[in-house]
Amino acid sequence: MSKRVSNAVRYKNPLPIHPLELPELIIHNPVSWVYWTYCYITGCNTLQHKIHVDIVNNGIVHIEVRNQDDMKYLWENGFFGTGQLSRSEPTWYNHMQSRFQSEENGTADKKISLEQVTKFRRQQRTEFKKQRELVEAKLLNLRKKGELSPEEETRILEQEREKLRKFKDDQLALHLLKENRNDNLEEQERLLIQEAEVINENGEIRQLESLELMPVETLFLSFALDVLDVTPSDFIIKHCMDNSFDYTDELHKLLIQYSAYHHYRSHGWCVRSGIKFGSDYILYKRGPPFQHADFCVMVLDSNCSKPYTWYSTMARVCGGANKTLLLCYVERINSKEQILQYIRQGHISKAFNSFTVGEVIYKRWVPGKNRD
Amino acid sequence: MSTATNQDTDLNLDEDEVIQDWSDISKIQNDNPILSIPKRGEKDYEPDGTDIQELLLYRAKKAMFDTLENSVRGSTSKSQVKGYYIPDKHIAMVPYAKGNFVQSMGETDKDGTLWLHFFEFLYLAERGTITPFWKAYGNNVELPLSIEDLYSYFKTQKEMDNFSIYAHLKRLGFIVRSSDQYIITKNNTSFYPPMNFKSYTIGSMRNIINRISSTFTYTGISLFNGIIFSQWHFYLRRYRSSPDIYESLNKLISYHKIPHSITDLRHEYSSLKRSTSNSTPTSLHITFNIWKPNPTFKKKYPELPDYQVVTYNKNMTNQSFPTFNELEALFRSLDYKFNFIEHSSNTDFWNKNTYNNGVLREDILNDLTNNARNKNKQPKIVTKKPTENKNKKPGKELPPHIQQLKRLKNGYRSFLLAIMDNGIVSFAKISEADFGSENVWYVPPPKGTIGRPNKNWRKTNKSKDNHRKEKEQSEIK
Amino acid sequence: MYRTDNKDGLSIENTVRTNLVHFQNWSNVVICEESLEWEDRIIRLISGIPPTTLSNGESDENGNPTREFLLPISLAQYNAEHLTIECLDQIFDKLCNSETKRIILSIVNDDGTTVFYFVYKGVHKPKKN
Amino acid sequence: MPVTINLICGAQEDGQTILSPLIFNIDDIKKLRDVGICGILSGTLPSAAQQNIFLSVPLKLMIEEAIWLYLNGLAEFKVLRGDTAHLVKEILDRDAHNIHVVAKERLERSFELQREYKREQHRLKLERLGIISPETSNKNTSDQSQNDKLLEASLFIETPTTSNLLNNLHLNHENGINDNLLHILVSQYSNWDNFLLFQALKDKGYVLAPGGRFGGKFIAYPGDPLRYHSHMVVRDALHYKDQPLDLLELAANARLGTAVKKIWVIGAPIPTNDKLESNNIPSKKDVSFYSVEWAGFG
Repeated sequence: MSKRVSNAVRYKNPLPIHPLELPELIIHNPVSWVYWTYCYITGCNTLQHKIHVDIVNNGIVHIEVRNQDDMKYLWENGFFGTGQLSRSEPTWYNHMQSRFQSEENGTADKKISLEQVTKFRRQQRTEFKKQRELVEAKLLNLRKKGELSPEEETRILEQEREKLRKFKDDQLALHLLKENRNDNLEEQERLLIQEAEVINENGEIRQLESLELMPVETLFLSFALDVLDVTPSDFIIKHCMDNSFDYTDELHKLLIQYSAYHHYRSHGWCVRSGIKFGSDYILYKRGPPFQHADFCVMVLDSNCSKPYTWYSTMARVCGGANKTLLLCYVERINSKEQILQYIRQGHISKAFNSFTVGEVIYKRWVPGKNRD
Repeated sequence: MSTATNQDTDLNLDEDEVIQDWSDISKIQNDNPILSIPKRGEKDYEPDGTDIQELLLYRAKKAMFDTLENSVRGSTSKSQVKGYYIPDKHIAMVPYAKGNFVQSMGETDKDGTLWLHFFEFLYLAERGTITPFWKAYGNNVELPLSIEDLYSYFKTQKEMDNFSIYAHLKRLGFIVRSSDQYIITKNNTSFYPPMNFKSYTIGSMRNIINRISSTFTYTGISLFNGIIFSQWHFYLRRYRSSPDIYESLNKLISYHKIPHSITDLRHEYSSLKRSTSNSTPTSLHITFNIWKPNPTFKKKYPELPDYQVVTYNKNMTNQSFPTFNELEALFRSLDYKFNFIEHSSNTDFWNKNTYNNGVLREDILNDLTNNARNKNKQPKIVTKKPTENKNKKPGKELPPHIQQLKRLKNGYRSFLLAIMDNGIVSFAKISEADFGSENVWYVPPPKGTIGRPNKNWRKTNKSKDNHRKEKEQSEIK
Repeated sequence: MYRTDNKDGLSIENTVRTNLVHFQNWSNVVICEESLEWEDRIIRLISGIPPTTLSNGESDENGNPTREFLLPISLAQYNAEHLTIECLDQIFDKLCNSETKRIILSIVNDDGTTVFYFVYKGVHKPKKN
Repeated sequence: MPVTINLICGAQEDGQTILSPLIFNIDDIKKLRDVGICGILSGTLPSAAQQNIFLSVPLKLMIEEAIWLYLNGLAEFKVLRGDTAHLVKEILDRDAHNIHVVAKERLERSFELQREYKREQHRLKLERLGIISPETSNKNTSDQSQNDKLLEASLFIETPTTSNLLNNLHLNHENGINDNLLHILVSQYSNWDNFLLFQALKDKGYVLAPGGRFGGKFIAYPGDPLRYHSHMVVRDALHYKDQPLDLLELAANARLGTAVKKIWVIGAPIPTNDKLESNNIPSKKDVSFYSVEWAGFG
């Protein structure tokens, strides 16, 4: 019970944009009027700061929020994003923290202490520095001889950097192996690597987890709510279209995926990825802590006709998970050229006005259960 | 091979995993009408080379083939009903029809001769209810036909598939009739009132309005989108509640408007009737109307069907699953007991909203009753039945958020897709849905009540549309 | 294998490795040296030892789980890396030894999750129970 | 002795159309079962006509089954071309009276046998009850007409499963199938790649059945489905080189497989360099299979 109450407090706001909280208006008191008006005028729904996102693009775009407070904020205000090392809410850091704490208190059987790791890390740093000095000396030597063109220097520098990096890896692995020869070697090793990566030189836990946003979430947060430090047209043009101006299949897919996402979000659903069910989205009425998702959504182009087995598989998967399969058909009602032009001119809302959704529920039906 | 079990949700207990233990067949022969569905049997994981497994398999096969061999089709000469195939028309006639099937199958002419569609004829022949003959040269030559003969008269795969689906549903006790073919006269049963002159003029007025509004099949594209979806948005507007924010966000993506009520349905119908360009070509159309088993069924004045069936062969390379436009066309062509309408479980309601050949069904039933009374006979058809409210306790409405979830999960108009896969028949229910006219956003409780959130978070979100309904419901309370 | 602070440009192999080490508790996770060039991309397997024996998996004489091989692949909402049967054949041919019966397909999604599926070469029986 | 598969060819505007292959003879069905071809029984079982679990002839074959039987010399096609009804009419025109008489005689013979049998049964029953003594039995004429009436009413008129008439037609007209017809058959309901998958799995000893309800082309059993659970759901054949896996589809099927304990199998015939094959029946080609299931974590 208390958990639900605290959840109700924690997840009070369904969106990262909060409504204005105005003071109470007392009719007979003119001061209260003035104060109210003042609050209204100065008040603003906008976030104090824009949330920073890092966009990693190696063929596939990954959008990450790495600031701890921002991660928490986006999760708590509408369940946006997924912790990369957690089931959904980014809780990895807290797990690590409590694990190390309990180890320090001696409650868990100590496999390795924080100090040990810290010691290794320091050793490692010293050795690494030594190596780096060697490299620098080598370079200096070459330069003095005057045998280097700037291009060559860059090349060698790159080579040496790569070597150093490799040294760092090997060094770490070797050290840990050497120092810990005992019965349960493998387990030790695992923990050592894991923890060595987790603890920094000052003995603090490093945050390895970031909150990853789906492209549609990123669009929603930047375009509809304007809480990210990326603009929607930049995001679409630079990251999703690779600056090309063709109406590609990929662009079309992104646009219809977003149309569906926005449609459900804006009617109050908490929309999350349905990858585990092989579907595009699942819909929660409020959010994961409150109840199971009731719907699985597949987003389809309105002209789409899949092989029958596709529908049959999806209906079975959903049926097995007690969810209703919703086929969300998105229809393009403006020409491709027109939409491209809207995007180019930064009229993102007009681009999305060019889509309309229609919905169909697909359910297996058993005659014997529907006879009487 | 396929069956109806009530184990739908449990994937492990699916149709094909219900072991076909043919030794159980004795339990379900015709004289024992209560079907005992064989238990989920103990099948093995894989062949293990043991004798006992061999023996079990041998027995299973033997039981199956013994049953097939001993199950002979036909009837005694006393109960024999002769049916005659008419090749030119690909139908059959039964001059002296008797038996339960007459009530719901075929068409009976003034002389009492029963005319059957080919699929009905074959179905009855296959169960041994009628004896099929080829009749030539008047009554002089009667050639008895075999099942193999009859199958060779199928013209297309579609026809053969339709037959299998028909037989599948019939065996389960449904009343099934063709929705698009007729032999003698087309008995038309419709939810929609006929278009007479008067309603035509009214209709055409309405039509103009509809045409204007149908330009916007998609609802409310706001002119203010430009502001809402700009970086100035939250500087220019002040939102005092989350619902307000949602309201402005949900103007972006338009959605298809679909009928939710009787009025909506009739509007759509009358506007579609007049616009000719509206029939989207589709390979699929409604093939069967089906009714749940009903002893008072009248084939001349049927009620609206409980379901409508579209048949589909998943393996035919020239058939493909309908696209959204084709699905829409199918939804628009539906004419059945729209079970999403309120009171849809009420017989009287449907008698007031069904037209048999253009005449209100209620009037037909009254006439029949009166005629019967005049002749001092028992009324044949009971007009006033106690309202069927099996599952609903009157006066106990479900809370709004549950009602909403039901609407969302069941959708609106629906048809059954019967899928044929090489002799295996299965079904899917395909429904129109409308998430665009429902809002499920969370309304935070007013300040100070956070400690007791339960009461308030039931009262979800209201779009203006829903507001009225929910108000009514709270008044009922 | 050490992870730098600069996360940009992280390879998909590293993403899978991090997931295995820090979320799934695998040990000895390494990115394999052998690589296969396939349609403008370089395919590398990842190998490691799961914390407990996986289903249908094998264990050594001490009952400890044996090494598994993983194939990383990206999936996004609006595009995905291609994986054909031909490509799988090549991977088993070039990147696996002849005893490898299965690899674990590791799908890295653009929603922050990685999901894992066994892919057996040839026709394989399902779990008995 | 190969079994007989009925192939009804309808004529449609846009060329030839062939209906699902059917088998009516129960002995044939038995033979097929022993080589792992099960088909699907699809006709009403007259003794239990109100259910769909146990059905009777005709047996519907998957196209792949029919082709496999044919190519392995286990079946021949009885091709019923065009409008059989039309042919029946021709025969009747020629020989109506005779056929009528023969049919009538056959029925009368069956009746005579039944009468004899039933009288005998009746007599034995009376004897057992001690109502009559064995000597007098046949001479007792009281109630005879009443009994006869009952007896006549209870005579059984069978609707036969198989047709004599069609056998005649078949013999008189075109016999067998040609490559062209085979190609039409395959392209109408499936494709050669699916057949190659079917064949490869059949060679591995699997028994296959239609898999639409499980989201696949086939489901495969390790032996007779009467005795064994199915092991896998087989997807429609993929194209070896240029049909990438749909990863969402994979995720869905893997999840489904876990729930129903069936592994998801995908396969593609490996293309050969033989450029001439396109017109012939690609009867043997290696198929590369993969089996997919959820790994149990992540």
